[in-house]
Order: sequence, then structure tokens, then C-alpha cells
Amino acid sequence: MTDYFEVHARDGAARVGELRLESPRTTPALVDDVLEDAGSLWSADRDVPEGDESTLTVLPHRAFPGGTAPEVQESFAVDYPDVDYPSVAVVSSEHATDHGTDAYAVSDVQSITGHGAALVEAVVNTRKAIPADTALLFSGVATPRNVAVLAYAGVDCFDETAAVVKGMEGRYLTTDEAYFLEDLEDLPCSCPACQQPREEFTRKDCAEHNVNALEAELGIVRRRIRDGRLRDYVEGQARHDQWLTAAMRELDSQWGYLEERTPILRDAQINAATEDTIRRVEIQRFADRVTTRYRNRFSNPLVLVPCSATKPYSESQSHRQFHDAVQWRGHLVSMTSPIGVVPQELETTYPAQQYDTVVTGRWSEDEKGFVSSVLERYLERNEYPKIIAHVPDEGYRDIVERVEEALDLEIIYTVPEGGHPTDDESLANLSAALSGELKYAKREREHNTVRAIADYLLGDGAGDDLFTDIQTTSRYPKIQVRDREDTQLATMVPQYGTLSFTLEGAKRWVDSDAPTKRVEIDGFVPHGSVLAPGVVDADEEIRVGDEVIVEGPKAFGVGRAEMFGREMQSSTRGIACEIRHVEEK
Amino acid sequence: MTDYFEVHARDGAARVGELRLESPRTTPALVDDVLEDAGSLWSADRDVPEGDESTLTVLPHRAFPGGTAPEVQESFAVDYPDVDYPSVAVVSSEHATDHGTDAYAVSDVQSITGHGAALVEAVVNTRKAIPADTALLFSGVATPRNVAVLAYAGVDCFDETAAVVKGMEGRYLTTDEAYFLEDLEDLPCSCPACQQPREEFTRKDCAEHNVNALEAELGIVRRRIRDGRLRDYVEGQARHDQWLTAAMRELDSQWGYLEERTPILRDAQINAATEDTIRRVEIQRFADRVTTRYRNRFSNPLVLVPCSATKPYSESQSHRQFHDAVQWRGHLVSMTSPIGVVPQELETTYPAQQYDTVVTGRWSEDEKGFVSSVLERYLERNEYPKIIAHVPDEGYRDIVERVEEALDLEIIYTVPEGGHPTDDESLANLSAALSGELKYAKREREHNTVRAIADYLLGDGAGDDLFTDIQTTSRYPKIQVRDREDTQLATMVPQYGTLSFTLEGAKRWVDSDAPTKRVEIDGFVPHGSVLAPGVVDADEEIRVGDEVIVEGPKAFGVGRAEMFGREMQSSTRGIACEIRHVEEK
Amino acid sequence: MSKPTPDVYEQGKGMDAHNKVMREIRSRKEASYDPHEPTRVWLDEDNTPGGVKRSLTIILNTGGCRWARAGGCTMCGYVAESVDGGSVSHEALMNQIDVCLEHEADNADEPAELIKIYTSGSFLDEREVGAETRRAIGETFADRERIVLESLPDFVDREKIADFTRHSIDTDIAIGLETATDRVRHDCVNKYFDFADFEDACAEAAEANAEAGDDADAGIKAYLLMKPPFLTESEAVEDMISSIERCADVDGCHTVSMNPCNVQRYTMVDELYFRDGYRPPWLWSVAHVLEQTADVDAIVVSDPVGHGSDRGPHNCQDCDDRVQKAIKDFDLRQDPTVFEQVSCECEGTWEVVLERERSFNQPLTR
Amino acid sequence: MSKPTPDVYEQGKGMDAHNKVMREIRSRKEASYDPHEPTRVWLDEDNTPGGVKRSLTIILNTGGCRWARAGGCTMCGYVAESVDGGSVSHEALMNQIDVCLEHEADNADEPAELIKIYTSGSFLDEREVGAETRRAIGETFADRERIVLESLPDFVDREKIADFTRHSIDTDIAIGLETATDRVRHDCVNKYFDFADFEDACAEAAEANAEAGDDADAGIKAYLLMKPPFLTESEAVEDMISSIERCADVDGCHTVSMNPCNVQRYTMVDELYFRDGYRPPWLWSVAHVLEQTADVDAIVVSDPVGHGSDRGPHNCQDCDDRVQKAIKDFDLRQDPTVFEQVSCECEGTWEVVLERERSFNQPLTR
Repeated sequence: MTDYFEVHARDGAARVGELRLESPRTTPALVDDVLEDAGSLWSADRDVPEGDESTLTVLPHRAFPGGTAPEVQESFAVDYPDVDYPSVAVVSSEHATDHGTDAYAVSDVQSITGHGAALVEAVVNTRKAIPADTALLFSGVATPRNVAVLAYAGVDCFDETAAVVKGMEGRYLTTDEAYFLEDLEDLPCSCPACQQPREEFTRKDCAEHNVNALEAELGIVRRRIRDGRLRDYVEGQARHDQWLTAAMRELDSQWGYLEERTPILRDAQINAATEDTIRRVEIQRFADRVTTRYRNRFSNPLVLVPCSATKPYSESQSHRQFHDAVQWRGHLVSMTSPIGVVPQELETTYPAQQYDTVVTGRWSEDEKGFVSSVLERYLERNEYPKIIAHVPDEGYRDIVERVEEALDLEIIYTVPEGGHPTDDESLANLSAALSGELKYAKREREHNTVRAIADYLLGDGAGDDLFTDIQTTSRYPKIQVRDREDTQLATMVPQYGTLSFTLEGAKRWVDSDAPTKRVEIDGFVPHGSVLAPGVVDADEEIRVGDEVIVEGPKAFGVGRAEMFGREMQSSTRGIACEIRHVEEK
Repeated sequence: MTDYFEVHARDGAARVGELRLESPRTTPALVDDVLEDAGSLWSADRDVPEGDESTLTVLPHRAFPGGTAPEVQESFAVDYPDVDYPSVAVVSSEHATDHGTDAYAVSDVQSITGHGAALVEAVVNTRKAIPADTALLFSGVATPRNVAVLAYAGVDCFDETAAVVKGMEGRYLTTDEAYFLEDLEDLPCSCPACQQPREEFTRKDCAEHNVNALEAELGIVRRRIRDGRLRDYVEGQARHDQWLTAAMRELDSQWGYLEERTPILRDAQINAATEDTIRRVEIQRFADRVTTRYRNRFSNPLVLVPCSATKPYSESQSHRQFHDAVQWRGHLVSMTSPIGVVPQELETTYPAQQYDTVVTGRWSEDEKGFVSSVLERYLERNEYPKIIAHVPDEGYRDIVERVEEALDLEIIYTVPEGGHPTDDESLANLSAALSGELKYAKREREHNTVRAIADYLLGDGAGDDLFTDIQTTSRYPKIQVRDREDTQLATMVPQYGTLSFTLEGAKRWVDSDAPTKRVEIDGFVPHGSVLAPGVVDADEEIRVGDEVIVEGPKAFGVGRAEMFGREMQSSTRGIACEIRHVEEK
Repeated sequence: MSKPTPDVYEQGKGMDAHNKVMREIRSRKEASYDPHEPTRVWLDEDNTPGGVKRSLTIILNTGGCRWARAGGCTMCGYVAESVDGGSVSHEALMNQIDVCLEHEADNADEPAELIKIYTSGSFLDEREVGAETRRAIGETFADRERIVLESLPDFVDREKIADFTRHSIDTDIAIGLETATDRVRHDCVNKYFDFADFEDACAEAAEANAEAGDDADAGIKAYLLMKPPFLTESEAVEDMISSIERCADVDGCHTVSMNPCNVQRYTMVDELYFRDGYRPPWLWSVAHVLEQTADVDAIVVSDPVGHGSDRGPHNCQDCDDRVQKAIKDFDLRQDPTVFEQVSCECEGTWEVVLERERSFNQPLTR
Repeated sequence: MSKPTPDVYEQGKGMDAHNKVMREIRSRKEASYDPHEPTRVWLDEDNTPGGVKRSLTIILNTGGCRWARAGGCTMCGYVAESVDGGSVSHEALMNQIDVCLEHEADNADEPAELIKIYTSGSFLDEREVGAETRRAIGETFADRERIVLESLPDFVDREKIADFTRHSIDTDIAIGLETATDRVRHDCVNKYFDFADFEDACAEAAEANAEAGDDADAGIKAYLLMKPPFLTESEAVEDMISSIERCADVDGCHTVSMNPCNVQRYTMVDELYFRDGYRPPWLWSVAHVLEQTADVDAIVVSDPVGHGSDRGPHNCQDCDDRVQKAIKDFDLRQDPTVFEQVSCECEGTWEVVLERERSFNQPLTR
């Protein structure tokens, strides 16, 4: 039972949480002033302390520093008592287990900090062993430079200690460096400690500055998590120390850990500013879904076009010009780095609508490789009577030609060498290449759009399983899906290109062959939110943002997940999902 | 004449300068309080102001905002008066010209800020038109987020204006974002303005905070320039806004502008943390010199080995093991990203000894492409009786195999599949592959080292031109080069792997066919430093850090360049080069 | 180094450049119009020396502004709405008047007391509107109380005014003075006449007024341009306040209408705007000028066009409608306390812009 | 959840684990030594109850510590320097003594007043040094003033002591107590005896002293380990102060030697150190303990080995030599004011480490 910690917001592995002490504290945060250490059992026998709700008590512990042999860890392992106040267990990252406490302090922090792979392994190991709604404490390591990456990896609580120690050692910490104080001619900071003449600035002041800088950085981190944009921050911030970049990359390799914790949609921009963006869960997941779940339902030729900076693409000037030439005679698929390919039906889905990239017209080999492989997989799965590539030279044409060769296709290129897709000549070529093709109707377009989104969201074939016999009303992109009797089943949500089901839609979904994601609840009828304690079981496939079926002995409903599946299972606090519609059984 | 601005330190296009006002100001800096605007000639006729040395006077001007037609700019162009106090001319980035003032304010700043290519074009254009030792002022655009990139591009002076305006608009500026004040639950900063309850924090406070944050960031920028590490900072910082990343990349494409301003050596680490590091001048220049200037002089087989984290490589544990196996029977060339290939003689040169990369064992396609192309060019220029690749699978082997195929070579691989170069088996293979080969002597090694460094520093063939008939003394890496009569010619400087010439060495250099870099001075005998006004002419090829011949009617000397060639020509203040040895004529 | 020269450019050179550029810009627009239709017509209310009146405004299509054809004013895009090439016949112009009268009959309960005729040129220029047409129009509106006629100052002539006063119509000549500062009018607006020409026109109108005796009044309504290109917000405000004061001081000029610049397509201002080199004035600036000049001896009005849009005068979006309403209120009541009723957080931003905007960092906001 | 258990581990389990790990670590070292050579020998000066004396220190190679062969102390790497396998013969041991005497003759003007013999085990354990050898050594050094003999407390026996006192040599038994706290000695050091055993040994020595009468003194010199693994800097300091106080209180124990832990190869401490899990103590801690215990009723000395290096006790590099010098000075003069003479900026860091280091964030510095 974690009575004293609750997760309020998630951004990948990072969370904004709340230490529910007498005066609550929002994490990631420094906890020096509320941490009470009952002491080490290495140096003395200790009583279990009284404890109280104003502090987080570190229960008597035997900490194993880095390098402690497994046998020693095993034989000296401590069983933590069950207490009724906020408590912390000390665990080694190599042998972490669930002790029923609210928080866990990692004993080998000094060994794992400074090494990307070690840090990631330690956090992932520990997080796997302890419940999702418990706080992870790293003592003695946080600095203004590393704390964003530590929080990004999934650490919740920190202390001033390293900042103070480094300050006393004469290191002036900023988010980018640990400057030698004696090298600084002036103090590049405006915190109170730095508001004095340089020559009067002591190491104690330096320590104070370091703590101020750390506090400020944690403020940025909390804001970024709330905004769903910590990763964007880390893609810049991590560059200031090699091991932090390594840590970010290693974490990207921990697909299972990170994917589970990454929402399927979010109201935040994705900055594609470095080569590491390609390895983001959101990007890889999109590419995966487009190439394994989505299926083209149009019988028209494929028209490959370049992406546009304006999102959704169809609102851009260039895509309007393409559209004027195509006139619903072709199936538009946009090529883009770092997303891959985006069929027109999915242009509003996350993150196709939310990413923003650096425009220089230069493609890296890795970008080309990634987009080529996505396009190749896409074309292996989807057959077209004709393929038209309406793309400029740089990057795009390269990629199309690679795939053309790899799959032995015949592709018509409509942009002359050196030309631009919006040139009159290019547009005329495009139109000519489609001459004689039939236009598809608005109805077909809309039906295919909601089916494609169903594929993308729910799984391969879901669009056909759910939406074979439908009618659509309202204007794109706010399409409403209705059955033949005019009963509404779902609505397309244009901000993220997702679907919101009605109760009737949910029932149809449950009855269909399409995979559902279910939250099993206790015998009550939820209104508004389902809290974690009310969850009996939840599919492990559930991700934050997923449409979920909520069912229990007394109720059937549909809503949106606010936790991932295993988090719902293991949490004892917090909102598991938000109910949209519910009915009593 | 720029009497009132002097450049003290350079880091690529960025400089630490000094506005020599009554109270001097170190740039990059805010100049609000010392800027006196004599006013616009659009709104009224203006007298040339009195002016004084406490302020920087903006002379009466007609500013052309972005979008002003060239004809209008031309016909309304202003001739600035020649004044004897610190003065600023307002110029449009499209039509900048030298007006003899100490500083230049760019009139179309609002149009170029926010657009990477436009910014870079504007700065490069303006910098080309105005003398090197004048300050560039961007008014009304600096924010904590963009100012590092602006300074990196070559801007010296800024003001609080944009920070204040954004603050009054309710935007809370940090180095990573422009947060909407109303979105912030707490203030992620420790500046004096932020030391109050959130609910009492007004837009005026926000403006004050923004200015504080901007000042602090400028402090970091100045420190980074002095440390020669602004680029490392920008590789992280630029990620926080797409246009800043675009600007960094566009600047990399301005090879002429950036290369001229980049020192050939520097006592600072290079962080290779992003894919953009490959495009750094230092990296490209190294690759260029290794493949066009350096020439292998050993007749032994080539042994390709992986780089090590320890620098110079020969001091690493792995390279000691390689050495124990090779025993001077092979020519060791290290393969490394993002440097390319490093022959053993050049292991101490900049930046082979100064770069530090992110260790994850993962190679990007671009890294592989770059290293392959360097290796290929290297092997086209240097022939070996035998090539041994003592490299592990990941990345390295790929690259070697690509080059093997491209050049139709036959390469012996000594590391078994899945093995590591320091495994016993690998080392035994390596030794076996070299069995029967002759060892080269220490003398040969040392002679070839100083010759290779001469090639690298001075040009193709320089090593032979200068150092055919030499002896070497002292211990590697502090080798002294002497002629047959024991007169010292040069010393190898192990920190940067460069050569310091003696007067005798300088004379030999001048007499040789090797290209020299010359600074022509007036009729005086310099001691210590040569100041810019004393320079009559200087080779445009001179870069900061270059060994230069200093000669005038009265003196012949040798020293190290502190400015690049064109800067020496056009500057009227500052140290042009440091003299090491000089003699009167 | 050159020597300091107080007047740093040649007068004619700037005009040539402006005209060349404006000609090029205007040439991109392809459009032509029916000479039998007015450019625009609408009903409104206006403050006049005789009080607030119901008005019928007519933009007459007269073949357009000759100056604009040469290049013309940097902010003006109207030319392109005129008939291509030459002049418009008497019959066509009278057809346009008929269309306007029909519009009035269809949309108003009773005839407007005030008629306003603009031509995007000069109504009193006989190459645009011949004497025959002018007189016919005078007769057409003989039953109205008041008429406003647009003209460049050169064409203001007591005889032509008498064509209206003789029907006992109070007659105002609307002159697009833009600013009282010749330098700004020439260099920023690219309008070629001087303030002295305006003063002469006012004198002519005063004479016409005297000649008309008690039958009718005649006078001048000055149109000023708030924030021409190249000026900062504070320069624009200062220039506007002094311009209003100078106009009000001229005998014969009884009304000043301040037009905040808006960004019209196919103008030099639009080119600047597109490249982030121009921002229309703040509505706070308009309000501030009206407040500051409330006590001058003239009616001062302003009717911001396109308020609240990026291309029109605007504040922060939140308060645009409120401030616009206060301005319209002031137009009718001339009571500066109306501005005390409106406030917004963005006023602080505007104050900072006034304080900090320089011509080498403008525009500071969007 | 398990119920709270005050004593949370099984006593023997920890020892087994430590031993298993230490055995594995030690097994990595491959080396063997000549049983006819002492492990080490050197000349120095030492503070003794009889004043400061010239000393000859002998590390006798006796076939090594039996305990170490079972696994042994977590910080001790000496075992590996002993003879492989079994015990060393009487002749070999006496050869070692001869080598030492030659060293002394070669390097000192006159014979040392004080002889110190360590064995990396127990000199008084007859399985290491037989009675015959012990007696022969007693005779060899009969002309010296004082002898120090290393032993585990179990082997301290008045009879064995008498083999030396009978030659009128003042005899001190050096016991590697490490700490007075049994828990720390067991769990952190992995030494199996208890403080009570030490007290018994002291009583035995006191008895031997009484029996020797005025001919010679006999007593115990306790060796303590400053900062065993798993303790924080402040825990180590506190444990050391209390250990010194407790030792000094024991009758028969007249000297305490505090050994700051240094990181020896092939030890558990080295494993921790290699993985950033251990830092040797600060020299400030050593100085602090000496200052704090200056008034106890015993000589307290410390001779930090490897001071200033990363693997030995150290401060910030800048001040290591100065602080080491003060400690050596204190050893001889027992005057705590010597520490007032040294200061360094890093003292502030050390204070912060004392305040903030926890076993779950250690080590806070390198």
C-alpha cells in the first residue's frame, strides 16, 4: 500500500507525483528537509522509529554500495517492517524488491551515476521490482546538469547533497557544466547567492548557488513533464555531458520499459531536432502501426508527396495545390522525416500532426534509411494499381528510388529534375499522370478514414471488423460514425486523430473480432474517474490515452486510460481511467 | 578606425570583445544602458550628436526593416559622419558597408531572427562587409534561448528589449522555452524577481526575470567562448528551438566563414554528442588534412585498430595491448567516429587528442559513411604492402569491408566474429599476422612523427621539404628536431601535436618549398606580441594557432597567430600574433 | 569617410525609388472593374461640425489615382480597384451615382443627411471628374445637408466648391494630408505635396466659405495616416499628435480624421509586413493620440479599419473590440473620458514598445 | 510484509557470504614467495609508553593468516603475500630474522630500541610460529628495550609473553581489534572475535606484566581500522572515537594505533572501490579522531599508509602532505594543537560529507 505517494502526470518514464506528507510535495523534487534517516544497520542495531506524517522515514537499512557482491547482498538483506507512516526502503539496484514502502532509495547510486548503460539498467531493474505508484529516490547525485535525465529515466526524489558537496569542492554547477570556480571571472547566474562581488563569493555561496540552480532545473523538469515535453528538453540538455547522451540512447534501447510508459497521444509538440528523435517511442510506434495495422482501402493510384510544415498536411498551401491536381483521384501518402509515411487518413493522428522538424532540406543517411525502410514495409503490405512519386530531388527521390529497386516496382515521377512539386509543370504532370482515373466519393473517403483510424488505434483489421456497415455524418475532421439505424458509435477527435466510442460503439467493439483493451473493476458504477484501488485487473497492453472498455459486476462503460495496464494493476492510488459513458448492469 | 572595440578571444565566429567605454564592457553583452540613439532620419532631420566616451552613440540613421526594396535602401542610404567617440552605424544586412564606426546595428533583425538560413546569411553578409574588429549589434531580439546561437553566429551586442517585451506579454523565458506565464504553477528560477509568491508575480516581474535569465545566459556564453567550447554548448542548446538548430546547421554550410574563424588547435575538449559534430570545422579539417596532406612513410603493414576513450590513444590500456602484439612491426591507424582515421604519428594533434564521444557502441549510418569515405581517401593516397584490420564487428568491420570492396583490396581480419580486439585470441592473431615483418627503429618512428606533423600542419610534402636531414632528441611526445649540427629547429608540443619552430627552424622553413604563412610588419622589432596596427599584410590562409613567419624591414621572427589572416589585415586593435623568437635585421 | 551632411539624401532620388518599387508591386495585381459600378458604397453615422449625421459614403470609380499609376503612396492599395487605363465617362459616373442612390433607398429609411464621395484620387481634379459631372452631382444631392469630397490640395478651388454650396450644401473637402511633417509625407508615404499646399487649400476653402455666406459652410477635413512605414510606434504617435495640432491650427480645417494604417495587398507596406518589417499601429496609440489632442480646436475622429486583425491596427486580441468601441464612441462624443473605461494587461506591453522600439529593431511585437 | 525483526540477519550467514566472496577475490591473485625472506622490513621512529624510540619493523612471512585462507577480513590483502599452503619452518623463519638484522646493520647507526614483528596472522599462534622459534626470537632481541608482537586475542597467553619479558624486553602484543563494536567488526570487517576476547587478552597481558615485575612491562597495543567498508565517513569517525575510548579504558591496553583503511588489491574493499562504492577516509577524519581522543588514558597514534593517493586516506591533494605531517607529529608528541596549524579549503567539504553522507549515497566524494 502506498498511501503517501501518488502519480499525477506521466511523460514516458518520468512522472509528476505527490508526496502526500503533512505538507505535500510535488515531485520530481528535492526531499532533504522531509527525509528522516533511521540509520544504517551496518554501524549499529536500530529500533524501528516512531515516524510521523510530516516526514519520509528511511527505515533502518543495510545499504549495499556499488561493487557489493551478490552473496553479501543476499545474506545481509533486510526485511523492512510494515509501518503506518511514510517510509522509504533502501534497495540495491541489482536486487531491488517490493518492500511495501512508499519510496525506495537506491544504495548504489554513486556507481550508476556517470555511466549511461549502468544508470538505465539500474532504473529499469528497480522500477520493474517496485510498484508503479512508489517514489524512487536517488540521494547524493543530483546536479543541475544531470537531474533532467535522471527524472527522464524515472527517478522521482533527489537531494541537495551532491550540489552542496560540489560547491564546497569549488565546482560551480550550471545546467551545462561544472565550472571550476576559480576559472570564473563573473558569475553567470542571477540567483541570490550570486548577487555579490565575485571576490567575496565563497565556496559556501557556491554550494548555495548550486542548490538554487538544481531547484530551478527541477522546476523546468516538472513543467516539462506536465507539458509532455521532457524528451524534447532532454534531447538538448543531455548533450552537455557524454554520459547523459549515452543514458538517453540506452533508455531508447529499453523498448519495453519506455514503450509501456509512453502515451499513445498527447497534446504536445514533438521536436525533431536530432538524430535521436527517430528512436523515440512515438516515432517507432507510429511507423510500426502504419506498416502492420493500417491498410489502404482505396483502389486509386498511390501519390507519394512530401510532407509540409503546416499540420495537418491537408491545411498547408502545398498540399492544397497537390489536392487541386489530384482531385480525389489518387491516394495521398506523405513522406516525412522522422515519421516515415503518413497515409492521408492518418494525417491527424498523433504524432503525425504534432511533430515539428528542422527545415534545412538536408537528409541524413539515417533519416533516409529509416524512411526507406518504412516505405518499403508499407508497400509490401499495400498494393496499388499505379504509384506516382510527386517528390523533389533531395532526399525524397533517393528514398523512393531505393524502394523502387528493392521491391522491383515501376514508379512514375512527376516532378522534373531540379523542380519543385508546387511548380506549375510538376502539378500539370501530376494531374496528367492521373488522367482517366476515377474520383472516389466523399462517403468512401470518410468511411475509409474512420476505418483506417480504427486499424491504427485498435489493431490490424479493426476498421473492417467494427465499421463495415456504417454511415458518417458531420464534417471532416470531426466525423461521426453511425450505424444504419443512425445510432452514433464513435466520433473522430481531430486533435489527435483518435476515436471516442459511445456505449453502443463500445458494445459493437466488444462483440467484434477486433482486440479490445479492458479494465475490470469492482462491483460499483463509476462516474467520472475509476481510481486504481477499484481496478481488479487490466490488460497489460493498455497505454495512457487508449480507449478502454471498463467492466465490472455492476457496470459497463467506455473511457480513456490514464495509466498503463500494469500500472493500473499495481497501483493503490491515483486515477486509472476516465469514464466517458457508463451504464448500470 | 575602431578605437573603442577590441576582440580578446575567439571561438569560431564568436568572440569575447571589449567595448572600450569609460567603463569597459565585455561582450557578448547587453548594452542598453550605454547605447545612446541619435534618432531616425525617417521621422526628422537630426544633428550629429556631441557624443562622449561613456556611451555608444547610434549615429542618425535611416533603418531599413525587413522587406525594404533594394532601390529604396539604395536611394535612402545614409553616409555616416566620422566622429571621435564610440559610434554605431545602422546597416541593413542586405547592403551592409564599412562606415568606419565601432559597431553596427542591423536594421532588419526582426526579419532574420527566427529563420535559420536568413540569420546566417545576414550575419555572414554583414561580417564580410565590416571590419573584423567591430562589434555587431542585434537590438530587440535576444532571448535566453536564442542568444547563445546568435553569439555563436558572430553577434557581439544585444539588449534587454525582447526579454522585456515578452515579459510584458506574459511569456516567461528560459533557456529552453517561452512558457506562458499563466501555465506556470511555480517559477522554475531562483533569480530575485522569482523570489515571491507565484500569485504576486506580475508581468513586470516576468520582464525582470527574463532579463535576469538573459544576463545569466550571456555569462555562460562568454565563459564558453573563453573556454573554446561554445559549439559544444550550442549543440545542446540549439535543440530547444527548431530554427536555432537550423541556424547551427546552416552556419556549418558556410564553410568559408566558419573555417576562417576556427582555430587550428585549442586547449578544449570537443564533445561529439550529436550527428552535427561531424560537420564541425575541426572535424572536417582534420579529415581533409589527413587525406590530402599527411603521407605514410613507414614500409610496414597497416594495422587498423579501434580508437580508445583515453587520449592520446597510445596511453590507453587497449592500445598498449595492441602495441605489445604489434611491436613496431606495423603502422597503427586508429578508426574513430567522428574523426575518421588517425595515423599513430598524429595521435596528439588537435582534435584527435581532444575529442570525446558518446560510448554506446552504436554507429549511425552517417558516421559509417563519413569514416568510410575518410578511410577510402586515406587508402587511395597511401599504399601498404599488407593491410590488417584489427577491429571488432560493430561499425568498424562494416566500414573496413565497405572500403575493401570499393578499392578492391585484400584485408586480413584478426578479430574473430563476435570477438573483441583485446581478447587473447585476437591479439595472438594480430601478432601472427605480423610474423616475419621487420620492426622499425625508434629513430625512424620519431623522424616520421615530426615529418607527419609538418605535413599535417604546413601542407602536403612539408615533412620532406623541411625535415629530410634531421636528428631527434628528447622523449616522445616532446621530440626536439635538430639538424645534423645539433642546432634545434623545432619542438613537438604534445598538448596539441603541433610544432614550435626556432629561428633556425623558421629560416629553414622559409627556404624550403613548404608553404609558409607570413605576417608582414612595419619597421620595428616586435617583442612579445605583434599588435594589429603593426601588421602591414598577412596571408589570408593564416588561422588562429598557426605557426607564422613574422617579417618586416627590421626584424625576422617566428610566432603563433592569434588572429586569422584577414582579421590581421583589417583590424586596428588587438594582438595579431605572439612572437616566440625574433632577431633584428 | 564622408563628411557629415545634415540632409543626407537627394530629394528626388527617394521618390523615384519608391515609385519604381510601388509600380512593380502594383503590377502584380491583375484585376479590372466595371466603370458603371461604384467601387464601394455604404451607410454609416458621422460626426460633423453640425453634429452627428447619417451618412452615405461613395467610393467613386473614376479611373483611379494618377499618382498611384506613377507608383504612389507606400501604403495605398486602392489604385488597383480602379478602372484600367483612362478616365470614366460622365454617363458611367452618373450610373455609379444611381447605383448608390438605389443602395440608399434599399437600405435606409430616409435619405442620408451627409454624402461622402471618395475617388481614390481627387474628385476636384477635372481629369477625373469633369465639371459637367461635378455639377450634376451637386444637383443630385442638392437636398442633402452636407457633402464631403476627396481631393488633393492642388485641385481645391473656391469655384468648384461653389458648385455645391450654391445648393446650400455644407461642403467639406477631404484632403489626404497623412501627416503635417513634410519629411515623413515624402519619405515614408511618398506623397509629393507639402504642408504649405494643404494650408493653401484650407485658405481656398475658407474663402469659399466666406463667399457662400449663410447659405452653406465650406471647409477642409484633413485625413492623417497613423504609422506610415519606417516609423516606430512612438515616432508615429508623436508625429500624429503634432500633425493634428498643426492641422487644427489652420483656418478652414475643421475636422481631422486619423486613419490607422492597415496592411493592404500590393503595397510597399505589405512587402515590409510580409518580411516582418512592419506592424500596424496599436489601438492604444490611436486612443492615446485622441486623448492627447482632445482639446484642439477641431473635430478629431478615427475609424480604424480592420481592427483586431494582424493586418489592421490591433492590440492583443483580447481588448481590440473594447478599445475600438471606445474610439468610435469618442468619434461621436469627443469625450476623452471614454478611454478611462477600457484597460488591458497589454497596455503595459504597448508602453514598453513606445519606450523601446527603435527603427533598427522594429517591429518589436506582432 | 514480514514482521519487524530487531536483528535482521542470521549471524553466521553474513560471515559465510563474506568469506565466500573474499576467497573468490583472493583466488584471482597468483603469487608465491620465498619462505626465507621476510615479507617486508623497515626502520622508523615510534611513540611508546617509554617515549619515542627508533624502531625496526618486521613483517614475518609465516605462511599467512589462517582466517584469510578461509576468506578473511574485507580490507586485508596481505594474505596473498604469504607463503602458499602450509607453515614455515623454524629455520626459514630464523633466516628471515637474519635478513632483517642485516638490513638494520646496513641502514642504521645503532640497533633499534624497538622491534615490531607482524605476521599478517598471529605471532603467538603456535601453528604459525612455533614455541621454539618464538623463544629463539626472544633471545635474538634480548638486548633491545621493547618488542611488539602481532596476535589475535585468542593466542595471548601470559606464558608466551614471558618468553620475552624474561629477557627484560618490554613486550606489547599488537591486536588487530579494528573496532570496539562487535557488530562492525563482524559485519563490515568480517573478523570473528568479540571485544570481550580483546578484554580477556588485555587481562592476560596485565597478568604477564604483573608477573614480570619490574624487569619488564607487558601490555596490549590495539590496532583499529579507520573506516571499514559499508560505513559512512561520520559513522566511521564516531565508531573510531568510541572504540579508542573503550580500548583506553581497558586495563592492560596502553596504546591504540588507528590505521586508516587503504584500498588493497584483491580485497572486497577494492571491489567496492572499483565500482565507486568505497572511498578511504579523509585525513581530516584521522586528525579529528586524534584531537577528540587526545585526553584518553592511552597513547593514540596513527600512521596513514598511502596518504594522498586515491587508494589511501586523503583530502584534496593540496593539503594531504601537510595533514599527514601533523598526524605524524601528533604520534610523537601527543599534542592536539598540531592540528590547529593546518587548514585547507577542503575542510569545508569534509564537514559537509560528515553531515550528509549516508550509507545509501556513499561515497559522496572521490
